[in-house]
Amino acid sequence: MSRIGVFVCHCGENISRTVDVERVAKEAGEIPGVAYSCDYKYMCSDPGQNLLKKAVAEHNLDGALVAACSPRMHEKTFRKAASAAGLNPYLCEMGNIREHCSWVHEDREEATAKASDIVKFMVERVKKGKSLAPITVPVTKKALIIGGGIAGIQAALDIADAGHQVVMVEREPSIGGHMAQLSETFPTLDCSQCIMTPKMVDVANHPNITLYTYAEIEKVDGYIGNFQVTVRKKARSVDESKCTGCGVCMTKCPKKKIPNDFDQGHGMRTAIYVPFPQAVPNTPVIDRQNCTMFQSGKCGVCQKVCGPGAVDFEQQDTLTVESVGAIVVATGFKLYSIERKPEESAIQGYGEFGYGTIPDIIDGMTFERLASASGPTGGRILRPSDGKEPKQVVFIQCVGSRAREKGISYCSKVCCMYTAKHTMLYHHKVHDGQAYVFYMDARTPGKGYDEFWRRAVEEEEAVYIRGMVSRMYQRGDKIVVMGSDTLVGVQVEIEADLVVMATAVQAQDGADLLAQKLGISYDKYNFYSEAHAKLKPVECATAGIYLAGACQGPKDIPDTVSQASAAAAKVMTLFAKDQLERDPVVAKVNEKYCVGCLACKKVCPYGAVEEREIRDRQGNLVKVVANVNPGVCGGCGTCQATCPSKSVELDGYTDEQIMAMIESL
Amino acid sequence: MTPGKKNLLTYSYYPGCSLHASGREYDISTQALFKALNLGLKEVPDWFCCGATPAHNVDELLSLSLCAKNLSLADQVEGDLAVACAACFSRLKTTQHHLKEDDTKRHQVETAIAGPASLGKPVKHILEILARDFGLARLEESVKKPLLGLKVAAYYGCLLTRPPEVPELDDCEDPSIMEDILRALGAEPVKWSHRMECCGANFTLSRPGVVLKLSNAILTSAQEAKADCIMVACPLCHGNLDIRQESINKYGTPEGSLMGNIFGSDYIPGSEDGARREMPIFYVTQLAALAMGVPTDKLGLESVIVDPRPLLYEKNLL
Amino acid sequence: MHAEKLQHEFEPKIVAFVCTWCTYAGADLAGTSRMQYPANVRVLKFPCTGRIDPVFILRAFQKGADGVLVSGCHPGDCHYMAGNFHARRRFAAFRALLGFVGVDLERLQFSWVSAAEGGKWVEVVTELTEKVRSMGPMKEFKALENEEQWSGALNTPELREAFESIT
Amino acid sequence: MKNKLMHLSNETMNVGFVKKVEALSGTSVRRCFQCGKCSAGCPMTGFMEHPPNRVVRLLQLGQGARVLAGRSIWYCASCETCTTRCPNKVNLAAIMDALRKLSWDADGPSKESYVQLANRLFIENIRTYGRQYELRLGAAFNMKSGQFLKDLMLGPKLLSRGKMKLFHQKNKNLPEIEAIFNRIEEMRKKGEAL
Repeated sequence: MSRIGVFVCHCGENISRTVDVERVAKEAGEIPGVAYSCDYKYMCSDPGQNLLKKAVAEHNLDGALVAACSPRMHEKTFRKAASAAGLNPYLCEMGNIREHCSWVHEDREEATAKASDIVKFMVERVKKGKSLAPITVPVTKKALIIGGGIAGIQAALDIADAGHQVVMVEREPSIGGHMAQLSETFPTLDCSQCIMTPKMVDVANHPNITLYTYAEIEKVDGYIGNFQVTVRKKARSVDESKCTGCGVCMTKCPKKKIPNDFDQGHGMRTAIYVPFPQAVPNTPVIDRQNCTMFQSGKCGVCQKVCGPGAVDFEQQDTLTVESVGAIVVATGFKLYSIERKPEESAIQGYGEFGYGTIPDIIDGMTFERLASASGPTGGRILRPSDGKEPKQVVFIQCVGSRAREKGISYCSKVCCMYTAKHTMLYHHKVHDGQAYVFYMDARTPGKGYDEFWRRAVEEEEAVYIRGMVSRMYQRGDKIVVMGSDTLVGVQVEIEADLVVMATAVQAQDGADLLAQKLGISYDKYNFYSEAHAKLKPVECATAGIYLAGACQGPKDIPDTVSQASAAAAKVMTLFAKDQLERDPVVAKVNEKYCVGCLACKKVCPYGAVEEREIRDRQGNLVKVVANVNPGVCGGCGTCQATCPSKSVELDGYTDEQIMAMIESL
Repeated sequence: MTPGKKNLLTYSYYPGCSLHASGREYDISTQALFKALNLGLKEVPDWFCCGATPAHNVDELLSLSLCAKNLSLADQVEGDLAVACAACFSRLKTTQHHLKEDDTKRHQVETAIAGPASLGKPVKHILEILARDFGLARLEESVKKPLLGLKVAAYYGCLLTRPPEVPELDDCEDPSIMEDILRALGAEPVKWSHRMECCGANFTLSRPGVVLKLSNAILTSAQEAKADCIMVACPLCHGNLDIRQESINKYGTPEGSLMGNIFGSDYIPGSEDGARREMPIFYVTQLAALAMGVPTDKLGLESVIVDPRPLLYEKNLL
Repeated sequence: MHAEKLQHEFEPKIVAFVCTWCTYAGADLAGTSRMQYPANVRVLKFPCTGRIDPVFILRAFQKGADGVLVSGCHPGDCHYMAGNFHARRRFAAFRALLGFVGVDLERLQFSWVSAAEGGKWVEVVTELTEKVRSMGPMKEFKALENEEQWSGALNTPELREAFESIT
Repeated sequence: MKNKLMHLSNETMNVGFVKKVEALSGTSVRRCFQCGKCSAGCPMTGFMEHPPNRVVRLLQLGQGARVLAGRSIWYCASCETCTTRCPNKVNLAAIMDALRKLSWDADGPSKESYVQLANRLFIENIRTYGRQYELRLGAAFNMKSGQFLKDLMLGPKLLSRGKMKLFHQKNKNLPEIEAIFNRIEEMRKKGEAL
């Protein structure tokens, strides 16, 4: 016979106002197996916890039920108290008679009856409970950073400076990400490259950072503290260990007219190239699609001119496995392009803006490159079609964003500010030009942000027009912009020389595939989901994986850097311990009954189930059974509900416990 | 003025056009009140129109110049400049404010009046003189016949307080100077909503319909607050609330009709049956003088259109 | 102010099987928001709807429940990534089976209630309670309960020994 | 004019006009962020086709002509409520003054003639008599506006109570007033003042 203690909390008056707590305690005392029951004003208070501890000792209790608030509130508190009294913490449970009872019912009789029922079935649960011990797992104190933009760089430097090893994996040939593409940054207008490149160099030179560029994540195994990550290093065709970065290959390459992605296709590069002069590492890569050698087998000029002999046409992709304890995902964003897109695009397209067929309608990032001193125009604002300086520039905000029926309902967050910045840059560079901005709302929360926007309007003379653009078309060398000013209530028409659209910030291409490899969740826009929007904004629901920057949702640089440092801090917190403890709510296989059908393996979302062969002493195979790796098991219990022979059991939620609860009803 | 007896304070006085015409009772009662309080009041000789709203509406320079010239005329008379009309007060103060702030404008004005702009003389509204210079305590002491039981809605209108940096009379959104004076006089100021709303004085000539609409709202609000009467400190407000009260209560023709064109009215005010009780409109100086025991024939009560005397009889104040 | 409480002839017993991450938290939210709903429901917490075995539902009906509610995370929001999808497939099949054996499927409801949907929890519970109340008590499985009393006798030491001997 | 399609370009935006308004009023129209507080508190919004905030908005877009074509500016009561409450200290009352002056100078393309007429007569009165001569003002207005019977019933009441005088008052400073008018006209001719 069990000896269970039941403690009914008044929660001040929160519970006792509608529930007759004394009666609940009294009825609890009559349940078979309950050795002690009482009620108390505040169970969670110090005296309340002491009451529990004392009762455990005095009445020799082997289980405790605290009927109070939600276990989400105080389960930890009472388990700690129970543990201090020598009771196994997993034999202390909570009955929720506040959120699920006293607060939602008015009738005292009904509420009291319900509270008594809750106590009754929870007591059954405690009766059938088992003593459990927390699971410990070792921690590999090495972090993987996926993405080498400002978020990844910040997180990597923070973790590496704390003395831990860091592996950074970047898909592109150079780290730097989007921030390296920007001209100047709001709200201070300091030069993006000037503040970015030193950090890039720091990453390359840091003794604790191993940098893989032109590389992708192939596979992720393991769990918090113990991930095995397979990295695919794509064939660069240039041996990084030999290349000195002299750049002769690039000057000699005969293919010189390849649009450079870094300049949004508006600058040209060679087939062997570094994306931009300050690239880190400064090692070129051969773009095999465009290289004559790879396409026709004739050329090889780069190889001939390379002094150290670094060019290697035979190079193959290589796979490297890294063991890490934590992962920071910092894969950033991409900008929506209004070009007609394949079916999978989240946005339905903007035919009314010409689907990207009008050359002088560009996106914000292209404008950044035009305004950048290192850009294709050397920092002069010249329009793509004919290289003329535009005198009338129309900026359009919310292209793709906040257009629920076009596909994206969220606000891209950075556009209001960067458009204001663009109007300023334009005004600084083209004094007799006029900038117009079509906007729906100017959203400028942030330190110094609204002031910045107002400066664009009041001092830099940008004409802001509250309304959207319906259609744009080419007339001669002008773009006719048909918009409206809702403040006046008229249609507005502007003959623009250049149109800059603040297109939506979207998740990176392949963000969903990476999430599937990592086992983290993502929303319908492929942005990664944090564990809690407010209180766990950098953690993933999957332990040991953290988020930094725009891969989670649109973010500006200050927010990105803050989150990256926060993610680094979380990683360091994890690395502060040698062993990890976690709740023992994991599945266990009863090998005796297991028939090895492995239905559980198919449904396990964590890949925690493995096959295990049972052999006799002679080494003959007796049978194959399922085996659950407790370090990987997340504790959902799907395997147990699936198992046809009922030979898997989830600790803490066993069939026996649940049946007992149901039967007590 | 009692000969031989020295005045407590002496003021120069700019009455303004209205006080010599439609607002004559304001002038009469101001003179009587100042005499009763032993305050000197000497009218600026040959003052001329300040230009009021129409001048600054279309020609700010003209408006500033007219006021600047009047200010230099006032310099010839001893004492701070007392102004009774809120519009004149506002224009004179605005002129001082603008010309002190803006050198270009001052230079233009000085060219226009062919002489230096005189900006030094304090321009004071009657309310300011009563509540501050003379003082509320002394005012209360001087009361001979407290206005007990008289519920008064104090109406500020636009120009006494707005814009705040110009008149510097009181809080621009929640003034209390008129209520303070009323309390000192023994009357009961009521709380009401429309004490700072515009009466539409600018349109009294051109678009009386506007005046009817706006003034109607003010009268309605005062009545809802159970006021016996309204107290004003501006002849234009008075003109609208008093002279046009009968039209507000009874008449009105729809905009655009033949009748409307001929009668110049484009609004039908709210009270259909003309059942609203007539609401006497007092000048602050009339009520103050009454409380000081000035003989009733010196208050100009007979000049007012909505006869206040029945109310005063009812309250035993006559 | 209090409306006169309606007296019902029949108060159904509703058992809710909910996942701890979404619906349980959603019910907590209904509590912290002080929403009101019928007191007929008894909430049993599971880590995930994926853990809920159809047998539990049968057992609940057998043991006197007049209505059963199963509620978890919205598709795609599962804390364990896919548990609720497995649950959805399982219950789609189970419903058909239950219908086949003659249980009025109105008594069994599945729903997705997220941690943010306190209001939806109240709606779902209220609706099901009203519905089941109007249907009257569930009688179908009560006979089965008696049969099981008999079959329960299978658990004899002899049988257990025989069972244990199976490897 | 009110709903006509608006072309925006360096040519169609009359920035010069806006600069004039800003110089006359001493306030910047760009400071306005269109919160609408002015229109919310304006006693005259109901009479205007462009409420005060839209007047500023049109100026921001260099559309002075649209403003002047309407009667909004002439329906401003100069009550200063907008100026007092503006969160950006846009002196809208002064902007209205400036617009009326510019309209007045251009001999007003406005639809609103009564207010213009009243203002004109008022100022003429000052020039002629030094002080307002209300009887003449009213009579002249009624004659010129064609509203012959307007406020006719008030006349006897006012006269009988001494509130309106049959004759104007004499003023020694009349020559000086005339001189002020002349000097201002002179300055404008020379371009020394707006």
